[in-house]
Amino acid sequence: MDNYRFHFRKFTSLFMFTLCGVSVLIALVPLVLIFYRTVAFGFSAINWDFFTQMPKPVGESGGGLANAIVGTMILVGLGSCMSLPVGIMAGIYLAEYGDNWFGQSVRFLTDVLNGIPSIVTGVVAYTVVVLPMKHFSAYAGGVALGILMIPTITRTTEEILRTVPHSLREAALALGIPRWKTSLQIVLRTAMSGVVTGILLAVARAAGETAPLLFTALNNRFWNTSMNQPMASLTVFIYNYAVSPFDDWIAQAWAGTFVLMTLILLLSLTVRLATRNKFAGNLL
Amino acid sequence: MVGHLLVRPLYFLQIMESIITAQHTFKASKGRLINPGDLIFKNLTRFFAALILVLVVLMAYEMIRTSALSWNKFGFNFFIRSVWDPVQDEYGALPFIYGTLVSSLLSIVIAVPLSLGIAVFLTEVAPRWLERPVSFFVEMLAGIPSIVYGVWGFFVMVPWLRSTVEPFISKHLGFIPLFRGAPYGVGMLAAGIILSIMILPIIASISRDVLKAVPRSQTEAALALGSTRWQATRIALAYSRSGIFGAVILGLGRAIGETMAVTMVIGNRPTISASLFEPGYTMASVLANEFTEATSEMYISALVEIALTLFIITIIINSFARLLMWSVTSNERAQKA
Amino acid sequence: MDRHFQHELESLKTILIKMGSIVEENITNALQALLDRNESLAQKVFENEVRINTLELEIDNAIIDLLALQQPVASDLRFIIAAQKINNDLERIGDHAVNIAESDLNLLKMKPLDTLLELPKMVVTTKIMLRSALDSFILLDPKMAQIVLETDDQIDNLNRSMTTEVIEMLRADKRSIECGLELIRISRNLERVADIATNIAEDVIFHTQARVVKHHAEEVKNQN
Amino acid sequence: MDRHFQHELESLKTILIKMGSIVEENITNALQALLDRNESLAQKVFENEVRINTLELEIDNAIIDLLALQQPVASDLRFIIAAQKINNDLERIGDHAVNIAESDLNLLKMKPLDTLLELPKMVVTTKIMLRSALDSFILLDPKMAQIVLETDDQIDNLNRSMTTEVIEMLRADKRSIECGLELIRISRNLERVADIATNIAEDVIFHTQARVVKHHAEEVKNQN
Amino acid sequence: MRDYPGTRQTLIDIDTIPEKGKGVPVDHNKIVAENVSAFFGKVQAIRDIQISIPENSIVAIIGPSGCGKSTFLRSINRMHELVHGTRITGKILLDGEDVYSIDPVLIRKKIGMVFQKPNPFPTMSIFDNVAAGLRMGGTHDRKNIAEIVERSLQQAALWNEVKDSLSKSGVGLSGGQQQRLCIARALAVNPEVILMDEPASALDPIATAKIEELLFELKKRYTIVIVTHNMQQAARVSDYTAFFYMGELIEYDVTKKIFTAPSMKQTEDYVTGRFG
Amino acid sequence: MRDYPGTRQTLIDIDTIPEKGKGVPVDHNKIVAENVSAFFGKVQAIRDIQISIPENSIVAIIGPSGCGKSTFLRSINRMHELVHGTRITGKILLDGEDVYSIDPVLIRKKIGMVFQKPNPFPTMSIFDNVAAGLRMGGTHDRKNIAEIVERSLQQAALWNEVKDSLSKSGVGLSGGQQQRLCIARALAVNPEVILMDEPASALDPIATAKIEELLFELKKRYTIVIVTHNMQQAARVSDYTAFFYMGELIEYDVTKKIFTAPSMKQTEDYVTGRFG
Ligand SMILES: Nc1ncnc2c1ncn2[C@@H]1O[C@H](COP(=O)(O)OP(=O)(O)OP(=O)(O)O)[C@@H](O)[C@H]1O
Ligand SMILES: Nc1ncnc2c1ncn2[C@@H]1O[C@H](COP(=O)(O)OP(=O)(O)OP(=O)(O)O)[C@@H](O)[C@H]1O
Ligand SMILES: [Mg+2]
Ligand SMILES: [Mg+2]
Ligand SMILES: O=P([O-])([O-])[O-]
Repeated sequence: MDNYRFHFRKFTSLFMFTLCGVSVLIALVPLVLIFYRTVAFGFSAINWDFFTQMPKPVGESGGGLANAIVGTMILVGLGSCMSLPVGIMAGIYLAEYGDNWFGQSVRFLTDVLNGIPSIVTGVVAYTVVVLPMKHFSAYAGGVALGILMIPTITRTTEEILRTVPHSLREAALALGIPRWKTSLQIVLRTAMSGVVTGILLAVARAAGETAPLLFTALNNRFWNTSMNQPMASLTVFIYNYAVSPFDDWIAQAWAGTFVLMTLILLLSLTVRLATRNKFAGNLL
Repeated sequence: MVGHLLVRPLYFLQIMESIITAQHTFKASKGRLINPGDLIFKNLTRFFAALILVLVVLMAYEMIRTSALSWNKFGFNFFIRSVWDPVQDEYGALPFIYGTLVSSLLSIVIAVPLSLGIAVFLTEVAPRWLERPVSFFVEMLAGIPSIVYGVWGFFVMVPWLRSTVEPFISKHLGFIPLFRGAPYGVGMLAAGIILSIMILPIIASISRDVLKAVPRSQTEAALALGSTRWQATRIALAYSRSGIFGAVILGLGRAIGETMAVTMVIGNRPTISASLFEPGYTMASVLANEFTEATSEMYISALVEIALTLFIITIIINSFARLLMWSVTSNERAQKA
Repeated sequence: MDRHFQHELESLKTILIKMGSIVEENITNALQALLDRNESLAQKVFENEVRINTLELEIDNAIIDLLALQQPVASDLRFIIAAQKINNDLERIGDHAVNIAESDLNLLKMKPLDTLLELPKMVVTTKIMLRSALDSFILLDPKMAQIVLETDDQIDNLNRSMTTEVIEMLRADKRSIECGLELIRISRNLERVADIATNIAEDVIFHTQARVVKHHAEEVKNQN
Repeated sequence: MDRHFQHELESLKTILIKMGSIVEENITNALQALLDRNESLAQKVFENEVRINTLELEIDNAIIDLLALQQPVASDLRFIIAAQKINNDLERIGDHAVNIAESDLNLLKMKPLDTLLELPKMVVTTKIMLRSALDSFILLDPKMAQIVLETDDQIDNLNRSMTTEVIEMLRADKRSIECGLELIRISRNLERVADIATNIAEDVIFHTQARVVKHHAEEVKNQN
Repeated sequence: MRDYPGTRQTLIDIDTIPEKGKGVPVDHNKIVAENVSAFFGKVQAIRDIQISIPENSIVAIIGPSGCGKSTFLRSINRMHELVHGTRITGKILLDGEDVYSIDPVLIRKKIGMVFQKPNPFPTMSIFDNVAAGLRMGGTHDRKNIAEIVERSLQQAALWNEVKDSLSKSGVGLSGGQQQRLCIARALAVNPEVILMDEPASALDPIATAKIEELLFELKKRYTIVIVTHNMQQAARVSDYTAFFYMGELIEYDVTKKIFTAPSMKQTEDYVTGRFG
Repeated sequence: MRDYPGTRQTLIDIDTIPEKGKGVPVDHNKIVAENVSAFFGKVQAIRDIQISIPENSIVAIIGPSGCGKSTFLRSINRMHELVHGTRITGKILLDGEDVYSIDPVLIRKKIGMVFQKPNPFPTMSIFDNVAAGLRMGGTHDRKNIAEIVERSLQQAALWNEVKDSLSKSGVGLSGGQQQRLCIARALAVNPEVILMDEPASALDPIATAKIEELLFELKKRYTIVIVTHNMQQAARVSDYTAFFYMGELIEYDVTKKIFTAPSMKQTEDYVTGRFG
């Protein structure tokens, strides 16, 4: 009887762990397929023109998405300008002083903001920027991305600063170092790699966003660096091309996908490797 | 590069420090002395924190203001009507709400067991040489932008569902209403699957982190009692249940708000159907599809009301998660005291 | 909290009391042997001495073990230190009992004495002192110990008059020089026993009141 | 590692050596006073005795503090225990020196003796034993301590023959009974000093070799 | 191997004084390690450990940090092998049977373990904590479980303190109570040997004293091996003490001997604090 | 207030034996606490503490867990107020001046602190760790800093071990070395008082012994207050010992007295382990 129980327990153990292994295999299937498709379809459509040429009108083949690539950079840049100071400073506040009702509220609202679907951010940017200005613009896109990036940066900054042991702060304070210097030169410095990681991941995420740009920065088939004008972005281009009926555009959409993925994966992987997964858990 | 941006504000603060000579001391409210630099720094950061508060309030205000038109006209009926007729300016959001809920629940049902399996595999089974690359791949999944999933789903998964999976399922399980109907490929099932792929890495990697954070002594305690590895794992899972639950809620939030991938595979038809094979529509995808075309004020207002609804759902989910965490931690706190 | 260590202290105390009673018995026997002219009682003293020596070693060992293994402080430490001293003192009293028994044997070889002079008185007083000292240790009663300290003078006086009387006796009767010497030796030994009982009382006071009374330590300190 | 605690042990040792030298000096003086018929030397013994008593208390205190505060173990603990015993022993030797000095004063009141019989020999041997015992403690030399143990028999023999000789002397000359008693007392005291020196040597062996030699403990154990 | 005169009862047992030193003979060596070496990858943590642990005694393992105390302890109940890339050579015999030839799950039932930090299962009540090992082992008879839980808590000297709050969570207890709960949990599966890795180092002196008292009770029924950084603790509680240094067993002897007159210079230096 | 006969030097100082007990008179009470109470919200952690800490001595604070030792220590250099909702009443005088009437930054420069877990700044080299307090205090003269760093490391008995690796990270050191690094770091800003909250409880016996030795050196120049769970440690290192219980100061006396003949029953019970 006991023997039976024992073997049953051993068997259950083995069986459950096997199931876990199977989960991994299942999860890896789409990843492999996506990679395969993107590389197979995207890589073949890529050439130098893709990076340097403007989109060609319907019907003409060739051309590229140079303006979209630049547009994505500008939009993300705009978003960063807006979100970095707010995100980092607020993050410091929450980590260093945030254990009161005000901090709790801000933290809660930051979480809310973090959870808000990106499309809603786009809607807000639309009502706040596009409606009054009466036209789509890079500004609107930048605002949407900025709003999107703020909570990520704030919370990662806070969480990472919190991983700095309290004892380190006390050590600094006990040396007669003022609190603000402690926060900046001990705590922030200790967690700097994590904070930068958080920023880069926020950037990567923003660069991959489509929804908030759909009706803020809209799109633009022409070269444009004016912030006041609609602006192209890689993601919106991919969307538009992908759902189009033209094979040529679909091929370009795959190429764009390939570029986007390479960019973003390189960005986040470098960061992740550099920080050796230390903060990965806090960054999602 | 970006680090540079960081250094600027810090540099500014350093200059500020030299302006404040440390000899001045400020009286805080309680009559105890406080360092002046601290006072300034604290208030400066507090200002930026307040900005976030203002931002959220502003967002809510903007949406409420813009959606007032629609609310005034339809009132609560907006949420239980199935009409969506821009021509007549008649709007009801029920199909979108239904589509959102069904697709995200479906994704949770698929993703949670798989994620937990992965998390357990990574923490308890995988040898180190395997753990690293597998977590790496799982995190890669998380890094892929949703448009990429959309494109892939649109061109690869949907055709496959249409030609292979859905016919197979309806042949064998067709007696269940869920699996009845023509195999369109696009539809709830496609949306659910693509969403589950997207939220899987989130749930899996947070769960893995939470499981990793379980003190070794917990599993060792179980093993030392003569438990099998699986029983010890169950102890670890129980230990980290609130964290895992948080991960699931987070995944749910993501699924509800996910736009592009869903838009590309759900079929975008505002109908309510029992079958998972039928096309549907979600709140996010209706916004993505129709906002640029919205011309009438009422149309925009109705769409903003949908955005507001999403916003409110997000707040509810977050509050719920927070309440849950709070009750867990305060429970522990009470027990410790 | 009821600690294992305390049981060990208790058993240390028990065995010390046991040793005390054997020593007391030896002193009693040594004197009774003389009074009763009973050689076998004197022999018994020698036998017991072996037990006393063994006990002393055991207690010494136990104390070292307690010190090494239990790191006693405060009253526990004072108790152990007091026990160590009392152990040593008891062993010395044992030695004096043997000395007395040796004198007994010598005296028993000679012709009986008509008088033992002050010896019976000294014996009684010494025994009372020793018993009181041990009791004060058992009962942790510093007052009883204080009384022992005060009785010591009586013994000193008895010893002094004993010496004088013996010298007079010797002057009167030359033949009994050895006899006189033995009597003086017994008297001296009893005086030492009383001294040592006083030491024990001092140790009890140290243990119970954390106060050193030896050599009038407090006065010594105050003078300096 | 150089530990503060070790310095404390060192200073304990130093002060013990100091006490040893004062005690030795006292023994020497007590006997020299008799040989030189020098009363002031005898008086000096009484003066030094006060210092010895104070030192004994100090050392006792220091030892209790070390035990309470430093929780010594192994060789440190054995050293402290040995130091405690040696302290006690030295104080007892001091007492014996006082006894001898008292006898000196008594003898100096009488007419000078032609012979001190075995006393000079005893004095020399005792002093060597005491010195060797203390040296063996200083040098941690168990071999030297072993030699002390072996010398004890000589003193016992000397003491025995001394007693016989004094009795003979008393038989010959009735007037010097007090004188004879004092001589015997001095001899006995010297014998005790030698015994105690033997104890010190035993403690040194205990400290250095963790071996108890008192009462032939090892044989006792083996027999049982 | 050396044979030991028996376990320490009280320092002086009046009636047996003359026979002291012979005492109760060692009936049985519960655990015998023969030439045990343990490796972390290429690092050798312990080297050729040779030790016999008598039944119903407390053996303390002392030594400087990193000397392999925990590693040795964990190789006894095969917890060592849970770390990736570890290896063990030599034999560890429990009642003469090599533990490495038996399923580790069974071995760990016979050899319980208590850890440095109290680690009750936080999601379980006090009762369930104690019952956990039984239930996981397949016992589901309620009455039986309730009896065993009560007995284990009593043995761990915790019953009186928790008997009215068995359904409360274990993490609500104080540190010392938590540690006793963990001991009760280990006792519930009826082990023969209990391994303890610095069981009191996270506790304050009062809680520590309680745990130490408990050990004296426990050794009547169990064989206990305890790793401790606190030499005084080793002195107070153990019958035998093993001194490890740089992965080797330098000296193993009756505790009294180790703390009054150790044979090896290194041991002496370590216990007197002259080391390093 | 009681006046104390002076600090313990060695147990026996041959030349001053007759004068023992008088010793060096207390020139100066470095810290005087008058009726200090501290609160966490509504919880009162310490109650009316009245204590005088003589200059250049080591004062140990002992007592059961939660009795307010750390709270008292942290109220001396105003670290207590960093926790939210805390409050302090009464006066703490440093050289006669109320620390609560001075900028806490200045107070903390005068009253250094060393914590339970060694906590070097992980991003800084050994050198920078020691220099941190100076640099952030506004000293930027390189030569000066280098000198102070060397001196502090020497005072902390760490110089010889690290002088060839000053530019390496502090976290690469062993636990004991890290703790001495933290002591050096505290010394570099030239404090007058050093507070230590269980500075050795995370260390093994050898590292602990080194820290204890260090204390004897340090007290020649600094006044040291040390909280410890380890009573033996308090006995070994301190000149005076304060026994706290339930937030109150039960007894404060020369350490020898506390450990050989305490006046209060509670103290006696605590030090002999009869408590609880
Ligand atoms: N997981 C590990 N990987 C590699 N080496 C290890 C590991 N754990 C321990 N070691 C090495 O094995 C040796 C012995 O470690 P062990 O933990 O047994 O020491 P210990 O005596 O228990 O020390 P402590 O008193 O600090 O607990 C150490 O030198 C350590 O460097
Ligand atoms: N942050 C806090 N919030 C509320 N109460 C606290 C806090 N810190 C400590 N206390 C309370 O203050 C009292 C004293 O705590 P303190 O930390 O000073 O004790 P301690 O003597 O240092 O204990 P330990 O030895 O465990 O460090 C405790 O009863 C505790 O409950
Ligand atoms: Mg004898
Ligand atoms: Mg005297
Ligand atoms: O035993 P004593 O030699 O001191 O009488």
